[in-house]
Amino acid sequence: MDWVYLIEVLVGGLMSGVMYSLVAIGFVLIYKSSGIFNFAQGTMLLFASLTFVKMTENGIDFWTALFIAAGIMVIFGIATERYVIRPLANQDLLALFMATVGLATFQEGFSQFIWDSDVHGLQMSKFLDIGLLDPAPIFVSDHIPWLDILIPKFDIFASLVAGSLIVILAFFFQKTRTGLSLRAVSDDHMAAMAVGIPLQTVWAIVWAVTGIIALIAGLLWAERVSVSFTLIEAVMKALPVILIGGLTSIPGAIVGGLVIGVGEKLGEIYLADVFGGQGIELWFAYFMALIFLVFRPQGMFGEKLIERV
Amino acid sequence: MATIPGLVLSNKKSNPNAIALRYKQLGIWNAYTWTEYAAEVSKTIEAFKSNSIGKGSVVGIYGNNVPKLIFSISAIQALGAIVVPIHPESTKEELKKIILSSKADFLIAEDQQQVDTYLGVASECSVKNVIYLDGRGLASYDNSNLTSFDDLISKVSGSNTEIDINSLNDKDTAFYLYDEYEDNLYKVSHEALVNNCKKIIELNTLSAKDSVVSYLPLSIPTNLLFTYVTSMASGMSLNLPESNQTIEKDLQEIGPSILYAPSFVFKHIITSISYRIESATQENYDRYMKHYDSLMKIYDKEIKGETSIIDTLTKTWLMLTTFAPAKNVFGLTNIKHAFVSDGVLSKVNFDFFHAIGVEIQHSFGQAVSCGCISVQPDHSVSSENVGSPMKGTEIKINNNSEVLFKTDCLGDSVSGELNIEDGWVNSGYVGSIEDSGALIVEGRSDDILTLKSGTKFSPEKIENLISCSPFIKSTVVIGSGQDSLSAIIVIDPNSVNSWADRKNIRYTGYSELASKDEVRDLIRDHIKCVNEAFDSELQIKRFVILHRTLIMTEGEVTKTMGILRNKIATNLKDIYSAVENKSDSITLNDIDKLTYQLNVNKVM
Amino acid sequence: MTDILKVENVTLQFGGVKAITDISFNVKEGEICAVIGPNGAGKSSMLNVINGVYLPQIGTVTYNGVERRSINPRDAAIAGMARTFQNIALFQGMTVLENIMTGRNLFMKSTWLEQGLNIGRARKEEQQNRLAVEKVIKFLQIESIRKTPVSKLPYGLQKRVELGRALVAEPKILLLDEPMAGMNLEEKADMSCFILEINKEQGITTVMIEHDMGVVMDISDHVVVLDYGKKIGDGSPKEVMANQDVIDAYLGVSH
Amino acid sequence: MIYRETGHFVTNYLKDREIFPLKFDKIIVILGLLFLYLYMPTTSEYMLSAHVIPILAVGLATVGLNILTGLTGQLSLGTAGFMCVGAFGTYNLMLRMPENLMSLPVALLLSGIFAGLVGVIFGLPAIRIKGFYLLVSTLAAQYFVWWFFNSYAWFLNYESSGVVAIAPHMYDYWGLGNLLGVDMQGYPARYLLALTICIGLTYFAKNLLRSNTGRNFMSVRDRDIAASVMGISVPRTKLLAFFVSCFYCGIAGGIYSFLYIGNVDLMIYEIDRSFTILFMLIIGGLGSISGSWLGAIFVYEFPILFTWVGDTIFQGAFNTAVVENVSNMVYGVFIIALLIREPGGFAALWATTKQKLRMWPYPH
Repeated sequence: MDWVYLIEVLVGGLMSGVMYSLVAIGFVLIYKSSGIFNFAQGTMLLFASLTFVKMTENGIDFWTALFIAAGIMVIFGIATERYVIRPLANQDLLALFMATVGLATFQEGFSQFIWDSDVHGLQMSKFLDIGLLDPAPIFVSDHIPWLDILIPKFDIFASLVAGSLIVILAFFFQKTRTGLSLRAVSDDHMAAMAVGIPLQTVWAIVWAVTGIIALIAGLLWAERVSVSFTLIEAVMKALPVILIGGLTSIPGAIVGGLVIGVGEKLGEIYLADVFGGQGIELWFAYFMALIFLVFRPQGMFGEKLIERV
Repeated sequence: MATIPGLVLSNKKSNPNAIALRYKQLGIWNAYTWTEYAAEVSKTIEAFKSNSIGKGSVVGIYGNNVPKLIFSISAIQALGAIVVPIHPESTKEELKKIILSSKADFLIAEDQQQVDTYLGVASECSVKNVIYLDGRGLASYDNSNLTSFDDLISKVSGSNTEIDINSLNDKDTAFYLYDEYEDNLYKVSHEALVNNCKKIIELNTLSAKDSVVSYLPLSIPTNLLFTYVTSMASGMSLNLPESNQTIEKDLQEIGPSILYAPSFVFKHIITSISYRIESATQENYDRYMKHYDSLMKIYDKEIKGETSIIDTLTKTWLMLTTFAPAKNVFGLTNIKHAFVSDGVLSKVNFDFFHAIGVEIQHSFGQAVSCGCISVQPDHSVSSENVGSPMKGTEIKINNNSEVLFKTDCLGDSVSGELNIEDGWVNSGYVGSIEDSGALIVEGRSDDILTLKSGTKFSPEKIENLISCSPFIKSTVVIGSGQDSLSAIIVIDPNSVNSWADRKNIRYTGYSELASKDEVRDLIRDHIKCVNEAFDSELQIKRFVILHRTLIMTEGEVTKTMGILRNKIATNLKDIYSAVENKSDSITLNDIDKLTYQLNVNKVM
Repeated sequence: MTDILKVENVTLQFGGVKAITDISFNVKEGEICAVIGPNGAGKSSMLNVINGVYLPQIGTVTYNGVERRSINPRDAAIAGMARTFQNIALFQGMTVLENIMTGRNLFMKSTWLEQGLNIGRARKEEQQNRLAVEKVIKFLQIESIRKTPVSKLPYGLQKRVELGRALVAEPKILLLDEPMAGMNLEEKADMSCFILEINKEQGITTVMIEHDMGVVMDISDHVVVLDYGKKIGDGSPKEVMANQDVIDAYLGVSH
Repeated sequence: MIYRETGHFVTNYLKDREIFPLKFDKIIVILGLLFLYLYMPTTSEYMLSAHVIPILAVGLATVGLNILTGLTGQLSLGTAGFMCVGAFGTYNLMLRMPENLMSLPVALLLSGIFAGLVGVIFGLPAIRIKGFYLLVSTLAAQYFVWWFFNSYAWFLNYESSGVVAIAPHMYDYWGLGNLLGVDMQGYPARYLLALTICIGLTYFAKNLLRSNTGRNFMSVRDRDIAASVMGISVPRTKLLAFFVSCFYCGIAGGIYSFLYIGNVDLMIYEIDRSFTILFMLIIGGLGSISGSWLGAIFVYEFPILFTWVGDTIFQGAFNTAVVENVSNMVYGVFIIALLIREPGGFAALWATTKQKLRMWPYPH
């Protein structure tokens, strides 16, 4: 076995894992605060990046476009809480899930209706003068002579963004008042309400924050796979990630993303022949998650559910 | 053969496969044909024979309408014994009174509730044996006097013998019937009862194809006549609901063509309609009210015979869209005759029922007169009278306005003498006779109140008018020996509830609702309205809204919701004395040993 | 009378928290045994151990002479255990009738194919079991609500329906978790009557968790008192009421 | 308003559990059946091929999904995958089995069973995994099945284009067409076969729903612990739900390929279709068989109707992309609005209307 190749694959896997994690974080935020499995996460990515791309295509400069897109996502998040989630507050989680399925469908139609259904490329290097956005990969062997692998610079950039995002979120949760309320809400809705935390405000903030995360993740994904309907498909991959991670845990989302990213690459390379066909990447992540969950039904970092009767 | 068991046999012969009895049990309707009915009766006869019920026995039938009790009636009578129907909710005192004056030696009790009531008075009675139908809860009872009905039946050998009625005479006593107002027991013969019933059947052309629902106990003499005996004498099916809670639904399922009920039941139907409509959307509510008004206008024209084609078409439309479905919900769709006893319906309600095609027919009768001496014909338009005397019956009014009658279907008092004046029986009611010959009954002669000024009047007339509001369940007018009248008002929980919901009035329970100012105003407006129909002296000047309903098991009302004034005056004596003293608030020590604060409200 | 149920040295913990510590008691065939104790005393957990919802770390439960540490709840049902739950666990999407019919599922022998085609055994069973259900409906006097969705019923009636669902399974032993919680006096009286009748007339052993001491004293033959997961009293209602530990636990003497 | 229940009473328990207890309903159903069997086949070929047969196919799949998700509470996004198994199963049975042994109805039945078994395999994790976590299993099914038939060309008879047309002799039904002198490949004949299968399976589902199996399904959905305490085997019930549900989906897939489009095309069974059927289910109402049909009609017909409106009123202003996007928006709005106002979907709206008609003029 060529171990250098293996490392290259591993690094590649880790990098795409980071991309999955970025999407998964948004899922987890909402699930943790309200128990809602937000199926619209993927279309939020599409909507955010499409909005951004269309603005830049129309000559608005990068930062202004980013700012406006973020604003739209915040408004959208708050509106979602107000008009979709709040009226359904007393319904069971399945109904809320279905509502997000409806939201996703709406958003899918809406974003392509007001913009268009074309495929848009996004090259951030056109707007940002950051060395990491240079398409040429980094040759690790230039620095570590025995490690002869290539790392695309963009992957490093994505990891850095993801890393900072996590740091910011961690700070937000640990230090800010809103963050603390959010943690209280996720622990116990009733108790949080009893001590006077405005549940609906907290949810609105969560949806707004999730919108911004969707924008960031959307831009990074768009850079890799272009802005189009395929973004939604790509995001379906985030499902096994958060399920492995355990739905309620942000570290879980990260570790889950890395596991799936690496596992998928390894599977494609070492198992594809066994299955006599290419493209097992299509389903391999789900099988990994499935096998994992059979042994640990609550996911890696999820809380074990003791059913009270 | 004009005996009850004889009718079983003749029905078996003429309609062997027609449905005699239909009852709902365990969620489905079961039925007995007349053949099966007769077989059940003959089995029951054998069972009772083995328990030494025989000629001369007096047997209490104590419970709701369940098939076994229905079969028992004919079985007991076929054995030459006399049946005493007893209301399942009877108080101990009432039960004791009935048992002692009828000298009942057997009791057929429905379940634990009846057995318990009986055991409370058992030591003072000489009942030889109590046969119970439902042994539930009785396993631990140690009383050798208790026998299970099913045990008796199971010991009967399988072979079906024909019911033997050779030893019966038409003139034999069939029932002892209890009159709650008189607190007295009357005996009626097979012949009197059956012939009286045949008059009704003939008058209204009832046949075996009809069906009747009996949901009140047969201890109510009018109910016995109009449902049980009618079914026997005409061969129509008698339908029994599943339980007291399911009556409304069961009535709808059967959709009978004949309905009998005391006036309070029809009042209840009106109240239900009212509170259901109250909780509809404003739009539907308005539409219903509009339809109601046009329907009543057309009905007025119909009475005068002035209807045009447009009216007929409009009425068809109104019926189709609103009132036929409304009848359907209450199971009134197929009703051909609806007999009412124990009071009359107010004009508004009477007209409404007639307008939607439910032929309300007022009737009047007591235990002593086999349940009926007068009944309104089909398509009667007067809501005030109770009909003309039936064939073989004469009615007149004496100097004290009391109703006297003569009938060929007369019973006799068991315990005392009948109140007979020159060959006429005094009914104990006051009333008058219209020019048409129809009788108007105003109230009981015992209830007549005398004001300080010496004016005498029957409070029931005022009470009926006040109670015609859907928000008022019952009314008691008081004022004997005083200069003005007052009323105790009992609000109807259902309709007042939905009215309050509509008005966004918050409350936690019945007594809080009754004490609400808004409710007081509602009642006051209604009383003001009623007052306009009376001279100043007979107007209600003050009223008290009671914090509870009147309780049947405390003897405050009869089984047909008639007011029993004496008991109420005892139970609510604090209200009476407060009214006498003209005080504005009452501290009431109620029968539940709790104290309530009530207000005396003035009608301005 | 023989012991139908023996609980021996049962300890149950969730993570590090001990819900039940070393509890033993016996239930005689045909008796009404009340398990009482303050909130959080481990009463519900005890029932859950008995019919296999929870698996105790230590200890055994002997039921019908078979000793075991754990049982599948389904096997417990087959062996004749039926129960109700503290926070009503009715099937909210079904009517009263359907809920009680589920209690008859062990009596249904027809296959799903027969049921889907509505032929043969399936039709017959549906009728026969409906009859059994209707008898329970009559017994509990809930005829007027048989076609009502349970989610539309008030709390007291839901409790009654849940009892019906357990009863219709024709169990040997009934485990009732706070059958009278949240009821008014009249409903409590009705419920007490039902429980007594079930016990006395159908001979079904009943283990019942109840807070209302009046009810417990009235209808139970045997009382087990738990506090903080430990047994502090066991005996006839009278004996238990005289027990100093029990009095302390109920009056809240600090530990 | 039109319901007259007075005088309707039941005298045994069988009558009490009839699907259509009221005479009025019975008449409507008989008229409906006469319409579907006698009138519908005589309408245009376009009507049958573009509207009715596809609705029958997707509606049946919705009923299948309903059994799993609506009745048993097991969320599934693998519907198209199971349909795919049915379509390929039918094709390969027809292709590879001797002609005198195999006929389309039999092949449909067998491939339905096969799809059911595949469903059971992917349902196995449901024994341990609950709630949203189960999504991963049905997604695995969807993607794996699709990949599988894409990778192994044998199943497509090595057709390089990825689409294989169905040979006319496959509609032969053991020569029944020749015997009756009817063109069995024609749309009326296809329609009648699809209709009969759908009515039969809808009746079957309705029977399940009102029997012990249906109650077991619902008890697992509503409170699985209580279900197991009642003696219901939760794993067995879940697997049975997977089997029955996927059986329906498999047959629906067969109908879609054989009786509707007339070829077997992998692209039809991508995950979008799973979602479309989920929309049908949600809009129609979870747990209601008739609701599934209503939902299927709505979701299928909306884009067609919308295109028609665009063509006739706005002179073809709406291109396919617009139609698709607007349809998606409408589905989304309908789903959310229904969940808020009437969580039971169209079925509940219908039930409420019916109840209103029964109680009219009273509100309750």
